[in-house]
Amino acid sequence: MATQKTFEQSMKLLEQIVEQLESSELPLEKALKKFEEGIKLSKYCSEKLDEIEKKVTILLQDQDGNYIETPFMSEND
Amino acid sequence: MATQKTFEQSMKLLEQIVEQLESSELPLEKALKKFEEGIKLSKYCSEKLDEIEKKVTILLQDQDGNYIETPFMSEND
Amino acid sequence: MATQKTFEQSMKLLEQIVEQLESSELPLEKALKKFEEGIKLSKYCSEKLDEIEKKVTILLQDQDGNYIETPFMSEND
Amino acid sequence: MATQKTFEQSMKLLEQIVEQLESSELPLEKALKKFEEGIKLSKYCSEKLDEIEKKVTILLQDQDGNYIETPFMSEND
Amino acid sequence: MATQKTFEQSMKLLEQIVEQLESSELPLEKALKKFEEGIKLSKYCSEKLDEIEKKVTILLQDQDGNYIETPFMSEND
Amino acid sequence: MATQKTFEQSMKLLEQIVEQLESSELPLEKALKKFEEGIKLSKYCSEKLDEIEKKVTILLQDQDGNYIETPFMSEND
Amino acid sequence: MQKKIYTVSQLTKDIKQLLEDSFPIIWISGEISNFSMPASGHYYFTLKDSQAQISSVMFRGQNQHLKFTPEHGMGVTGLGRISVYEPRGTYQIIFEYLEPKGIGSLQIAFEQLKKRLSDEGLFDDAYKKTMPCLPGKITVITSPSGAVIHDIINISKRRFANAHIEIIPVKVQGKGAEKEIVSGIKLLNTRADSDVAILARGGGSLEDLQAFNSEDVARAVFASRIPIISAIGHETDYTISDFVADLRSPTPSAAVELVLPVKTDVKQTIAEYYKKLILLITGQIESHRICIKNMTNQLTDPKKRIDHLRFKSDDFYQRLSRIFFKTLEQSRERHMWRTNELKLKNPGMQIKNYNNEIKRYNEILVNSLKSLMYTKKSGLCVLNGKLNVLSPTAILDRGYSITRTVPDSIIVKDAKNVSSGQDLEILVSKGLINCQVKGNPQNGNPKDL
Repeated sequence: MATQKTFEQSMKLLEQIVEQLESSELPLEKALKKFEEGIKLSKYCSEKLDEIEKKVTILLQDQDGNYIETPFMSEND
Repeated sequence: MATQKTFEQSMKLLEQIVEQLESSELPLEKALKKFEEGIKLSKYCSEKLDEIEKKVTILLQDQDGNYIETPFMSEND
Repeated sequence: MATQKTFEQSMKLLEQIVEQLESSELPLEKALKKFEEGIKLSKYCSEKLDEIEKKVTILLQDQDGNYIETPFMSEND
Repeated sequence: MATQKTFEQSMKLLEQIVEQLESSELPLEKALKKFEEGIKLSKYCSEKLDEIEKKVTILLQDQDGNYIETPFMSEND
Repeated sequence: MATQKTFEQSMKLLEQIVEQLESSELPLEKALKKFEEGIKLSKYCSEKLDEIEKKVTILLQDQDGNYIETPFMSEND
Repeated sequence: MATQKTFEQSMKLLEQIVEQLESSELPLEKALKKFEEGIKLSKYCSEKLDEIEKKVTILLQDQDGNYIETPFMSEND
Repeated sequence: MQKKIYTVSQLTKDIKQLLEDSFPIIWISGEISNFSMPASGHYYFTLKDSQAQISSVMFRGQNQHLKFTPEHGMGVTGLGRISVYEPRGTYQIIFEYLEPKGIGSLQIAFEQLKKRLSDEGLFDDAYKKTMPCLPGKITVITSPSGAVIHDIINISKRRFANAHIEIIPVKVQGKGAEKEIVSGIKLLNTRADSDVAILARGGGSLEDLQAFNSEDVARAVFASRIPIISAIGHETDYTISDFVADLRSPTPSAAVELVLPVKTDVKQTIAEYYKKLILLITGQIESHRICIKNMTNQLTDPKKRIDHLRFKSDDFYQRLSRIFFKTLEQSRERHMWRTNELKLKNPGMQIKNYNNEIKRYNEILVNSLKSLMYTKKSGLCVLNGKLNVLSPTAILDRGYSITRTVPDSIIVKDAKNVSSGQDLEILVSKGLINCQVKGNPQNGNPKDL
């Protein structure tokens, strides 16, 4: 998906939304939209973190359990 | 519907109607018309608020509870 | 008497009749006719008031109870 | 005597007759005739008044039944 | 003598007869005649009066019984 | 001799990765990748240490003049 | 023949060339006097004997390697070259090497070989190979007997228990040692399965270490593709091999330390990196989490606004209803007031007035007629009375009577006027007598009667 933003972009967006909501008196409907967007971004970022944390956990389990053959393969591919 | 006013516009209109009714003594029928209009606006605003509050509540519940698959899909559609 | 008259117009007419009855010594039959007219106007106004009150009551009940779909339709019709 | 006469005309006539009878000494037969005429007029006027009074009473009662019961009774009693 | 005479004419005649009887020494026959005539006139007038009284009573009773009771009766009784 | 090279490179890389993660605020996704790489490197290096076979040998020439690696018994052992 | 005239510079240049070409490098011996060492670290002194003296210098780069410090009055033998310093027109010897007087030819040979190899560049750092940080296999070229190999094995075990050590046994002194060392190094490179080699020998005299000062060994070391550490003799002993080797170790045991890491240290380093990696990534995740949480908390804004707007909207609604009901109430009051007014203005009063009027008229009518009737009645009564008084029949009461013909009612005054049988009526006081004439009436005067 082309619009799949990175975590950092999402965080930046979330920050902007927080600032917008904080600073300017947005019309209610717009504020709702922004809020909705913010919640979605927050969720998205949170999930992304979960995902990454899970990945980290798996990596660490692998470390203790399984054997990894070629550490540089991934880099060269 | 083209005349679907925003919440802010509706509130402004409602305020103007209240002020008109308060400041000047209108003939009964005119007052009725204004009153009717005002009640409709008030109803509209009230419902809009309910709607928005519901949305916010759902969003907040979602945040704590459920999983949302594609946070940016809805935006692009 | 046409029913198209507004409450205010009817009240004005009623006032005129009262004045006529007050000021000039009308022949009895004319006075009776005026009086009759006045009573009818008064009745009409009274009904008009009841009607408006009923309308308002319904409007206010609607507000608390039922849902109204398109608040601005009536204004555009 | 034609019934086309208005109440006021009848009263006028009655007054004239009364004056004639009162002021000058009429021949008996003429006086009787005048008397007869006067009584008839008086009867006619009286009936007319009753009729009007009834109408007024009905109008007043019609207005809303109990509002003012019998405006004349109290005054005449 | 015709009955077309009015009450007043009859009274006048009666009066003349009385005067004639009073003033001149009429031969008995004439006097008797006059006298007879006078009696007749008197009777006529009296009847006339009764007749009128009756008529009035009827007129007044006609009116509606109680309004004017019977102004003549009471006095004549 | 190849393994010796990669061990060295791996250690160097591992050190660099740690430094990168330490010094700069890498985007999360990149940081994860670096982390993954680092974990793999650390695993790899750790394994490499144990991979070396413990032995003390001596090269002795057989009758044909070929050198044969044979266990060396230290006098002190 | 034309006279050649030199400039000072030309002459000095020619002298410089002459001197420096004639004495490129020479051994010279003499006695040191006026020795000084300024901050630069170079040695300045005069070398003299009983008849002559020459200015001398030994630069820091060279004097560092001296195993002794020169002093005033010391007899020395040194290797140097003549150098002319043109700006001052002086010459001096620049020493490469110095040693106390009385050293043997072995030493001289050593120095000469060292010098040669050095000039060839065999000692250059550019050729020095780097040591592996974790050698998979270490070859030790040394004597399989003796303390050296045991020390090496023991230290290796201590540092890296599972180290792979291979020994290429060689003679390290005496006849044939040179050859064996050279072929050992060649064997090392032929097999090419080691990561590093240690060329080792215990301490000994210059003669004992002779094999390691040989040119063949030096060249074999230089030629090796596998890095070689030299670990020969004691810390103070230098051999040519030491200079050529990729790394010089002061002692054989120190060579192991140079080439073999302590396994637990490496393990610890890796573990530290590993820990740091986890710490860093989890730290980053955690800080992002906190950041998200903070931002999300800051997001819960609209509810407050909704509450506020609801208040506002409700207020409008209430005001609206209040005002409108007030308007309605006022309209009702207005209407009621007007209606009352209307009712008060009803035609009742008029009707009452008319009624009174009619009543009055009726009374007048009746009274008028009554009085008229009364007048008429009384008039009639008077006339009746008078008439009665004047009645001609009044005299009848006194006994008179009146006789009249019937039906003509002619009063009979003369009897002649009647005929027999004629009907007459006689009026008396009370009543009327009907009668018939019986006979012929007589004429006469009533007076006759």
